[in-house]
Amino acid sequence: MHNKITNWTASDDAMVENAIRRGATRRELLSMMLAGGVAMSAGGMILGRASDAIAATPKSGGNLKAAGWSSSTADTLDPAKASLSTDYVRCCALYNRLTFLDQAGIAQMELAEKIESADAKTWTVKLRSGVTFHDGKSLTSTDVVFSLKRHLDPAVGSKVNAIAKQITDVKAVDPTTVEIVLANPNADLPTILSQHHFMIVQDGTTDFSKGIGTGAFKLETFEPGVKSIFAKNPNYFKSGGAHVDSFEFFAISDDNARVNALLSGDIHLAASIKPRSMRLVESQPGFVLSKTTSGNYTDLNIRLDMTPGDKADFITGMKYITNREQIQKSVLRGLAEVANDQPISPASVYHNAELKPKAFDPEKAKFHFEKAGVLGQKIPIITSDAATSAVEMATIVQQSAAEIGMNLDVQRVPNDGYWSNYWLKAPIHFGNINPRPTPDILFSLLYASNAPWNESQYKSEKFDSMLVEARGLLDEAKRKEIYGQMQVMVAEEAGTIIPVYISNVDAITEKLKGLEANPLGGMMGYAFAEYVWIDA
Amino acid sequence: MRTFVLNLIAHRLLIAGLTLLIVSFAVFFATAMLPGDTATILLGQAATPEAVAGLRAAMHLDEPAVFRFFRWLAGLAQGDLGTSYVNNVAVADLIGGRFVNTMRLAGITTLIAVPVALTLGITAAMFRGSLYDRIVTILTIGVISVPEFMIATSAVLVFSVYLKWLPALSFANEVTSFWQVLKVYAMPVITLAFVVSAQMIRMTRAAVIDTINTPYVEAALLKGASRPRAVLYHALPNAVGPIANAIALSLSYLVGGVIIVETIFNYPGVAKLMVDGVSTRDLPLIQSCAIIFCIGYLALITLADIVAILANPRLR
Amino acid sequence: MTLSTPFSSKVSYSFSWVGMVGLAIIVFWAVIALAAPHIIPYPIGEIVDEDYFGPMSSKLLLGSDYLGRDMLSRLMMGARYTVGISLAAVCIACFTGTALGMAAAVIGGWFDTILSRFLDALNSIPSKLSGLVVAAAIGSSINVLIVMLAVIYTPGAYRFARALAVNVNTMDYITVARTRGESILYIIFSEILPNIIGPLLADFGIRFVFITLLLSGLSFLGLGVQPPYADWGALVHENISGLPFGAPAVIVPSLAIASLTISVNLLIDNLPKKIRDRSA
Amino acid sequence: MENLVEIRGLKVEATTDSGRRLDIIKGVDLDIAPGEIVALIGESGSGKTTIALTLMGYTRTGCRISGGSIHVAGKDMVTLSERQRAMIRGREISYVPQSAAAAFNPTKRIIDQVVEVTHIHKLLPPAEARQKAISLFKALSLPNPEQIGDRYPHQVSGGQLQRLAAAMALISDPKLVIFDEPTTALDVTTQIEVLRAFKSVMKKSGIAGVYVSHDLAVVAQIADRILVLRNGEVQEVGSTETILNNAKHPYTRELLSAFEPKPRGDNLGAVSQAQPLLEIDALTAGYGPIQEDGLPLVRAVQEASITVQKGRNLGIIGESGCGKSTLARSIAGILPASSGKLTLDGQQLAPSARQRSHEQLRELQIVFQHADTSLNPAKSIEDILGRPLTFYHGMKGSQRSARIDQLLDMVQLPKALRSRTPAELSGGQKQRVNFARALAAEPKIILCDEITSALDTVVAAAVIDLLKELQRELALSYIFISHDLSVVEAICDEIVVMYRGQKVEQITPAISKIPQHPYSQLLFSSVPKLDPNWLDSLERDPELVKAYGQA
Repeated sequence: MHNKITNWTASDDAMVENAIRRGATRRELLSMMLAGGVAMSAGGMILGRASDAIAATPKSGGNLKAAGWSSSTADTLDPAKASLSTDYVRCCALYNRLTFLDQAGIAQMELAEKIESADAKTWTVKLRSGVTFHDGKSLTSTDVVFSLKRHLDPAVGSKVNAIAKQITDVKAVDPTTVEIVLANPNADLPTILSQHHFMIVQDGTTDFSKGIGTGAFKLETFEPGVKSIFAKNPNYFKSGGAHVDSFEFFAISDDNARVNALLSGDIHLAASIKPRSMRLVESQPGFVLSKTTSGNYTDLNIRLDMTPGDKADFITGMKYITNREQIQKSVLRGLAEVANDQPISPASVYHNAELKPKAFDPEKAKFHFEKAGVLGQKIPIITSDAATSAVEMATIVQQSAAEIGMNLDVQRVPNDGYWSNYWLKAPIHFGNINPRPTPDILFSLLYASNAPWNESQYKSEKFDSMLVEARGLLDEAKRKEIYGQMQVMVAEEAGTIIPVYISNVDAITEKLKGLEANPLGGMMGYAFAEYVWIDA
Repeated sequence: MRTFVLNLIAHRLLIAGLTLLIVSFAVFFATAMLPGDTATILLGQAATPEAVAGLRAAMHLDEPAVFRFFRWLAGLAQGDLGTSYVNNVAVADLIGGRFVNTMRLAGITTLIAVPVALTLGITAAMFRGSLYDRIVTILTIGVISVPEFMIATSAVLVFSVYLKWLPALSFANEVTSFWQVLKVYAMPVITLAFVVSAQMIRMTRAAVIDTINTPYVEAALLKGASRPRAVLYHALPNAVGPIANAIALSLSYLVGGVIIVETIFNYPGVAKLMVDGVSTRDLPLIQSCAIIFCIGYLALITLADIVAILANPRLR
Repeated sequence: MTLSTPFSSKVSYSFSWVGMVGLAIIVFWAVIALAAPHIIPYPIGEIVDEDYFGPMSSKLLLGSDYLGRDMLSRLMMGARYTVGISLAAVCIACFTGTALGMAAAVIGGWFDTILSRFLDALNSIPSKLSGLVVAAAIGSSINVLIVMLAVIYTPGAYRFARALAVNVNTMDYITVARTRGESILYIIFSEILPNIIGPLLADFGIRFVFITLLLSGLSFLGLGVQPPYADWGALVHENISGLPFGAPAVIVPSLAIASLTISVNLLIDNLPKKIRDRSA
Repeated sequence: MENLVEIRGLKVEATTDSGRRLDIIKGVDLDIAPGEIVALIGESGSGKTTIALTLMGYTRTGCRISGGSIHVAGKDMVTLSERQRAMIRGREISYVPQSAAAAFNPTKRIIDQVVEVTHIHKLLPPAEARQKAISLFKALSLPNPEQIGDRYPHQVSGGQLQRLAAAMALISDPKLVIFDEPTTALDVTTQIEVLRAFKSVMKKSGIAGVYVSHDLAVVAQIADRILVLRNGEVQEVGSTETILNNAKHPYTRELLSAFEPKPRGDNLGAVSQAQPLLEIDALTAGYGPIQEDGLPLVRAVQEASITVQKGRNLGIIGESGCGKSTLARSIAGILPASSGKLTLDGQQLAPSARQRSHEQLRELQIVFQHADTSLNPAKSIEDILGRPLTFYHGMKGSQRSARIDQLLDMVQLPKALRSRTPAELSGGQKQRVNFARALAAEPKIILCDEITSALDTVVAAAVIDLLKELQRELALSYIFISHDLSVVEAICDEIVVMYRGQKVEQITPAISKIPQHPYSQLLFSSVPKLDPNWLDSLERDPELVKAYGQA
């Protein structure tokens, strides 16, 4: 069960979204922003057919059908509230952002023509002209102001309220120009604006069930928890628009059922399948796997402010007893890269390759457990299928620990309510973090002393000041060095064990063309509908 | 005599009403006990204490549970199922279409499963002790001992993935013709029919055997009636009561127990809706779904009682 | 048709071979369940196979599961949970339901009405969904599972026992006991119970099957036994991806469930009969 | 004259629980001439019904015909296929069951069941079949012959139902009708009407009959020939005349002697100063919701006042529905009386048994009609008898065991029975255990509710003798409730006649007080006598029958 119900982690999937597009303009300003992006991933590729896809000519027509893995009555078309992968897919079909991230992780212009700032504090956004909403109304600066200001209103309940707070003022200068003022300089603003939540909606919208946006598809049917049907938007501002005539999207929460639906030809794409289903897909002619290596990871969090996490030796012991190779090989069937307990994956240019993963060493682990005086005690670990592969990881750690006489009591709790009731709260629990476009966002969200999701309650003044320092730095090498040091600090000091970076695997029919690697998320960063075509 | 029967039926309805009241009470307080504060969950990371307090007041969460219960009950009585906490849509709208789906699936399954189960149960009773009877008995136990997700998954693999005869999903394909209805509903219906038939077969067989051993069936045989006639014409009408009860109990499963089938075939029914409700702590939705299941159950049971009353001339 | 012929004093038992086969299978699983921790070839959490859904081999007699763990070990340990939880739950459900059902039949009146309404109400909530709500409310441990399953199946046992007891309650020997001045408890346990124990056992069997199945259904919904342990239903579910390959990991636990439930019912349908050898 | 039925060496075997086979019919020969009525008589279990059913080629579950031949109208029922037998059943041979109430399907209208035979065998078109049924209803003197068939079985009385069952059997103009104790379940006043109806129809149409019964007096009225059966073997065959007057076989004599007038143990003189033991004063009891006057809707017993003297026995007689059983239940406190007073040995009794003291409950015991339902089938005789000993007298261990032996001895049962369960006893043995349980309480008075009606004549007589003997030894009093006058006469000092909930008359046979009330007269005159001409010569006042008869 891969139901990510009320999964706040997933709610930030949007932040890492990028898109691949023909003919996008590049601005000098953006080259400066490269620092905030993520490098082209070596892992991201479409198995066996990447070159074909690039070479092929898109075909028009057909009805695209795809299935995600989670959906509920909480499904929404309000980008500010989007929290599930299915929400992002729908929003990507209906709306556009000011910027988007390309496959190299570089922010590109979408609804904005250019975004400029002299001091990285006051920003001027020049909007593309001739963009119309589905209802015929033209896009103006008031729409942008409305869309951005919504995130600051607590009544809206925006998922990115914490990030949006740095925006102190948004105003329309003229119908195509918007001015954004930040509390402090932040060179990453264009990257931040590429997150799904910052999609542009029409001024004054309160009822989002109509899904009026500027996107490549118009909404036809939207049944929360059931399905959505979209029709190609003939007036899309990008030349050509979508290739398919219509797009139907829904969720099949059962992994097997999702794979079977694909194999039986009912759908073109089954998102995020479990490693154990790969063999079936591979054995069937006409189907392929699309693998995306990104910064997604499931981590074991040991709170430093609670027993037994308050004993540093316990944490060290846990790090040694975690058999990362076995998790990578058996749990994830190779669809993962061994990690070194810090959140910046090799897909990022800021990844510190010097920092080696701790080798599996039961003897050292035993030594540290003994030193912490916990050997033989019954230590509860909360896990749930809500976090990808967390249950399997827990059993592997449990088994290794059992062999040195360490009694880890794995308690699986239901998916439902996991994120609100256990995550961040239990002394030892699992989390699942989706990729973020910049180390700044990752560290701010997860490791700064005041981070909202400080999973292990890691607090370090030195770390906090380094974070602020790096954020303002324009010297790329210096910035990389600081981020490198911060990675070491997290790996050594924080209570989060990140055993592997997990690849996302989408299974698709060979008829579906144009789906390309995206280093930051499956389904082309959830925006695939606009780019793929069906080769009948 | 007529008024007597009407009184009996009125009594049954009264009992059903009373049960429903108890159920609504139980449902309300059971769901109210779910951990996790609704307001906090709804507000998510924007959950400042003031916002939480405000939302709680707006949703009447700050009132004692008893008040909320009566407020809810009064709403129910007026047909107002409340508003979903999660997306501010009237619960009735959320349930509406799903309810039709659930009823359609249940209805089609009933049309298939009941005649098959009755035929098997009655014939097994008719030829009690024969090889046929033994096979039916063993098969029914065999079938109910296979988890339904196993039946469903195997069916999908065979008929959708390998043979490609039937779609793997039940709603993904637009249904326009009768033929398509057959194709789309075939697998969920067969899976469910497997699950609900076994008990019906067992109970029908037992009920008919009970009446076969009566003097009036013997008398019919001694009139020269064939065995099928003795069973169908004489034994069966007297077994209507217990059979109706068994059918009602089995069919009640089709209203709320089909969550696994709904999940595997991605069929948008009420059971899945309720699971959604549990995940999102959408209390009005959970409560309404639970009440719908209870009404379904009580309606079936009461209907079975009434059928039993009407089938018995001594009460008529 | 009774014939009064001279009584033979010898008492014998007849036990059909079908019942014996059922008993043998149950005993087999019970022994496995008891001995499992001592006889499993590998720790059940240990990954022993680089591959997954491995076939049967001399090293792994029943192949490996989706993580490459030994299926034989997992199946043996699973017996503990399937047999143990189901049995405990069915015992509690049948005992409570039967006791209440008999009491309702004997006491009658308001006690009967209120209890019947209450349990009917309980019965009207679909079992898997109430399981989900309970698990969401108080989490799922083995004890919670047992109590939950028991509560879900008590109303059915109650209904059944009550219907039987109501019939027996009209018998003259109950009236005799009442006019003798016997207590309710005596009437319930000494006069009624022995006369309905047969059908109750048959009900017990079918309820056992339902509980086993509900347990597997709950594992589908993510509730159930804590890892690395798993009941058979959970084993089927976690390995169901192996179904297309006919992996033993999914076939074997399915067969195990079927063998247990079928044999319980075979045994109960063919319990040893005490035979006093008399005519007709 | 060619025989209609020729049975030669018939053997029927039954399979026991343990799979052992044994013969229950051990080589029976039987001939029936056309138009002749032959009675099969014997106690329950003698095989009389089994033989009768084999005439239709039918055996009940677990039995099968294992030998011999059964020729009916030239066809051997043994060798025919099931389909061929079905062709004959209902058409050439038909069956009138013991309890028509049970043999009618409760969910079908009577007429549909009566004409079903003609439908099955395609004998008549439906309309004609209906007409024929109605003419049969007339011939069987059923009231409202046109409409009665449109009712459901529960809407007509037992006597009517029994005649309707006969109509069902006769509608196909069969060659042979099997009557299986067709009047046993009826009241005596009703029985006469039914017997008369049967007899006249049979004689008129010249149909042969097999009449199965345990009641010699009834058989004497209708049969040409009698076959006495015991343990699946023919004991004696002869014309009715011969059997009644010149019986050779000891068992037949025993049967006959049960009808002889019993010598009365005259204990009247011994208890000359009559002391009231149980006083029933203006007792009213019934069922249904309580009305404004504080009495129930249906008053089964109204204002009955009866006194039982110490050491003497009171009989309560009346036909079904007269309220005699309700009276017994009220006295025992099972059905609390709505009004009236009960006094036992000077102490007033509470209406409900629950409110009575332990001692009071012990002193008044009740024995029910059906030993089958009165004895818990799951318990051994030892447990059944031991419980009141422990409960009332606190006995345990060897003391209790010794007392159980004593009790078994008292009711003349072998000690070996103590480990058996009721199902392993015969009807008479069960009734003795039932009685012994009441004795175990050491009561002052025992209420006997129809305790002999379910027993065969010979067995019933033995039980009555036992009761008398015990009374002499234990200084007991009985209240003996029955519909059978001969039984009550045999044991009671005084007889109360009840009719429709009311005490009609109290008579004392010992001092030749003869019934005065017209109902009592009707009742007393309806008891069949061993005289074959009794039925034909019996003259009853049609007005009386109309006023009190229930048929």
